[in-house]
Amino acid sequence: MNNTPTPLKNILEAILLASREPLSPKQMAAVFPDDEQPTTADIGKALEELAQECAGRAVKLNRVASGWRYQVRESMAPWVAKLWQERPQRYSRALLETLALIAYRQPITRGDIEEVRGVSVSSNIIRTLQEREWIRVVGHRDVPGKPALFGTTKAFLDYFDLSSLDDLPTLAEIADLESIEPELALEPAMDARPSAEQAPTSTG
Amino acid sequence: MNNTPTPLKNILEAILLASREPLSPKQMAAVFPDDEQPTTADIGKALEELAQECAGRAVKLNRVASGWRYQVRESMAPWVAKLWQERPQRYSRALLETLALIAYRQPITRGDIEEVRGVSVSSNIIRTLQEREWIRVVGHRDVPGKPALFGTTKAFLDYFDLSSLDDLPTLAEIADLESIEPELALEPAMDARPSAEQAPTSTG
Amino acid sequence: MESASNTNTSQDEGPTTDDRQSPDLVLPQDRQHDGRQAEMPFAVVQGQPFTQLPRDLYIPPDALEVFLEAFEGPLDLLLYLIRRQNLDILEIPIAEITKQYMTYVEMLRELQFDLAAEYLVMAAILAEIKSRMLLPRQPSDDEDEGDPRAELVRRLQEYERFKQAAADLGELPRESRDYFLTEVHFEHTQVVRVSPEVDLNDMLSALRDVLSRAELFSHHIIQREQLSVRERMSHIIDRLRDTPWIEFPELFSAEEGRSGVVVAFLALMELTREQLVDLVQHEPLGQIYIKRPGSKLPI
Repeated sequence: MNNTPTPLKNILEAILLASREPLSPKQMAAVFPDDEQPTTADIGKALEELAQECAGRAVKLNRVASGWRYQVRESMAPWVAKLWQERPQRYSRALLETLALIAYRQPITRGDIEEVRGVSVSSNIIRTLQEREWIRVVGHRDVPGKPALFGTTKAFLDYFDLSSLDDLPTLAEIADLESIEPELALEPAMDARPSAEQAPTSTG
Repeated sequence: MNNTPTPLKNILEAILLASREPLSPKQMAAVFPDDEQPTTADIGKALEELAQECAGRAVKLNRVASGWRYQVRESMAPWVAKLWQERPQRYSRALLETLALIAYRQPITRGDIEEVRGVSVSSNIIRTLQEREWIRVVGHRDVPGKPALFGTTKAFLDYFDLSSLDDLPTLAEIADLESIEPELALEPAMDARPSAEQAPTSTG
Repeated sequence: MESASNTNTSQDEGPTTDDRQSPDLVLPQDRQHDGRQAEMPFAVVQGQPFTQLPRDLYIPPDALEVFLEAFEGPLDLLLYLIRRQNLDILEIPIAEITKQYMTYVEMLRELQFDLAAEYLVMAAILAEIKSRMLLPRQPSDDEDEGDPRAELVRRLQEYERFKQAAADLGELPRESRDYFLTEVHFEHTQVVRVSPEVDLNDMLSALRDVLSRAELFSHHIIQREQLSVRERMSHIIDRLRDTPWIEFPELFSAEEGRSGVVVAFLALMELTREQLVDLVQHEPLGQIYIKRPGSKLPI
C-alpha cells in the first residue's frame, strides 16, 4: 500500500476545486481530523504554491471576501459564456444605483437612498438585493418608524470579485460650489457617515 | 493589446472546469465561432495534454459516457467528503416561496412564478428543488420558448406527510391565518409605488 | 433675465461626459446603434433616435414611454439636460434648464402620461429657485441665504457621484459573466449530502407573504380552488407528454368515485381556460379529445 502522506497542497486543491463557495483557511482546516489540523501558516504557504502553479493556465486561485476560490480567468469568458444558453442576469441602473449607495454609505436606510436618487426605491429592488444576499439589514435607525439600516455582505464582495470594501472603485469627489474654498478635504470613498462627505451648501 | 491567440488547451480547461456536466468533443467545439472550430483531432490532442498535466495533482481529467470532465481523485475523498458533512444548511425564503407557488398553482412556469413574486427566480432554486425531487417538469406551455411547466411530485407529498395536495390548507385558510397574527415586521419597507410593481392578478 | 429663446441646441455637440458605462446599463446613450457619442439621443424608437426635446407636442406614445424610462428620475433628467449642453453643474442657467424641464413635463402631462410625482415636485423646486433668482440680491443676503441654486446643485452633484459609482460597480468583474466558478466532479460514494429540513409551516408562511405582496388573496376564484384540481391538472399535462391526445373518457376512472370525476372535470376546465390544453370535438355527440395546444389529431 501507498503510505506516503497526501501533501497538504493536494488536499487544498481538491477541496477548493470541488467547492462552489470560497473557503476560508478555517473551513479548510476543518476538513482535517482534529489531531491533524494544519496551521494557518502551513495553509498559507500551500495556497501560495497552488497560486503559482496557475501561471499560464485558464484558472487562478483568488482571494475574495469570504475566502479562497479557484476561478476561471476573465480572458476565457468569450468561450465559457457559450456553454450556457441563459444570459447572465442583467441588473437595472436603478438596482445598481441602490446597491452603490448601500455599498458606499452603509449603514443606510431606504429613505436615505431615496433622498440621494430623488425617486422612490422599489421594494422589488430591495428584495432582489436581499435574495441575492448582497445586502442585509444590519440594524434599525432610532427614529420614528425604526427604518431598517442596510449594509452589504461578503457575498456581495465575492460576486464582484472583491476582497474587501476598500477594493471598491473610489467614489468621485464633489467639486465645491464655492470653488474659492478648495481646502475641503473630502473623503475619497469609504466613509460610512454621510456627514463627513457632504459638501457644504452655504458659505461659512 | 495582447494578440497571442489563446491556446486551445486553455480554452478546454476553462470550459471543463466551469461546466457542471461532462462535455463531449462536439459540445467543446460548439463554444468556438463557426469559422474557428477546432477539429476533433486537435481537441483530442489538447485533452491528452491536459490529462498529462494532472499528474501529481488532486484532480484528473476523466472520460465518462457523455463526455469529459475533471474530477477529484478518489484518494481525496476523506477530506472532500467533510466539506459537505459540515454544511448546516437552510433553504432560503425565495426557495420556499417558489416551492409553495408550484404546489398551489401547478402547473406553473418559471415566468408565472416570477410574475407573482415580482423578482426573478434563480436557476439554482429550480435545480435544487428538482434535485430533491420535489418538483418536476410536467409539460411545456405552448408559447414561444416553450417554457417548462412545473408540478409537485409524490416525493414532495411524502416528505410533508400528505396523502394528497388537498391536505394542505386552502389559500383562504392561509389568508385567515394572516388576519389572526398580522406580521408587521416582515418587509423592511413596503411599496412606495405600488402601481409600478405589482404583479397583475391575471389568473382570473 | 429669463431668456425667451428656444431651447434648441446645435446638432454637433461633442461628447458631454466621459462616463464609462457598463453595457449592462440602460442609459440613453446605449440606445444608439452605431456607438457614436456625437449627441446623446433621449431614446431610440424603431431605429429613430430622438436627440432633441420635441418642439411640437406630438411624439408617438411609445416613444414617450422609452423616453421616460431612460431616466432614473428628475435628478437624472436634469443632469442630462445640463450635461447635454456642456454646462457646468456649478453654473446652471436655471431659467433655461427650468424651461426645458417644464417643456418635458408639460408634454407628458398633456398626453396624460402617468408621471411619477417626483417629477412634479422637481418642477416646483425649479420654479421656486427661478423666482428667487429673479429677486434683486443684496450683498448682505448672501450671508443668510446664499445662492438659491445651492441645494439643488448639491443634490445634483451627490446624485451624479452615485450614478458614476453605479456605473463603476457595473464594470466590476461578475460571476458567470466575466469570471466563472469551478465545480469539479466529486464522487459521493460514502457521503450522504445532507439536505436541509423544511417545516411545512415555514413553507406556508412563505406562501402567505408572497401572496399578500401580490395581493392575490383578494381573488375569490383562487380561494375556492381545490388543490387536488391543481394536482390533477399536472397529471393531465404530464400524460399529454407521451401521447399527443387523450380521449375524454380516459380521464375518468370508476374507482375514484364521484368526487374524482368532479376533480378531473374541474381540472380539465381550468386547463382549457389557461390554454394549456385544447378540447376538440369533430361532430356533435362525437368523441371529445384533449390535446396539447398546437398538436394535430390523427383523424
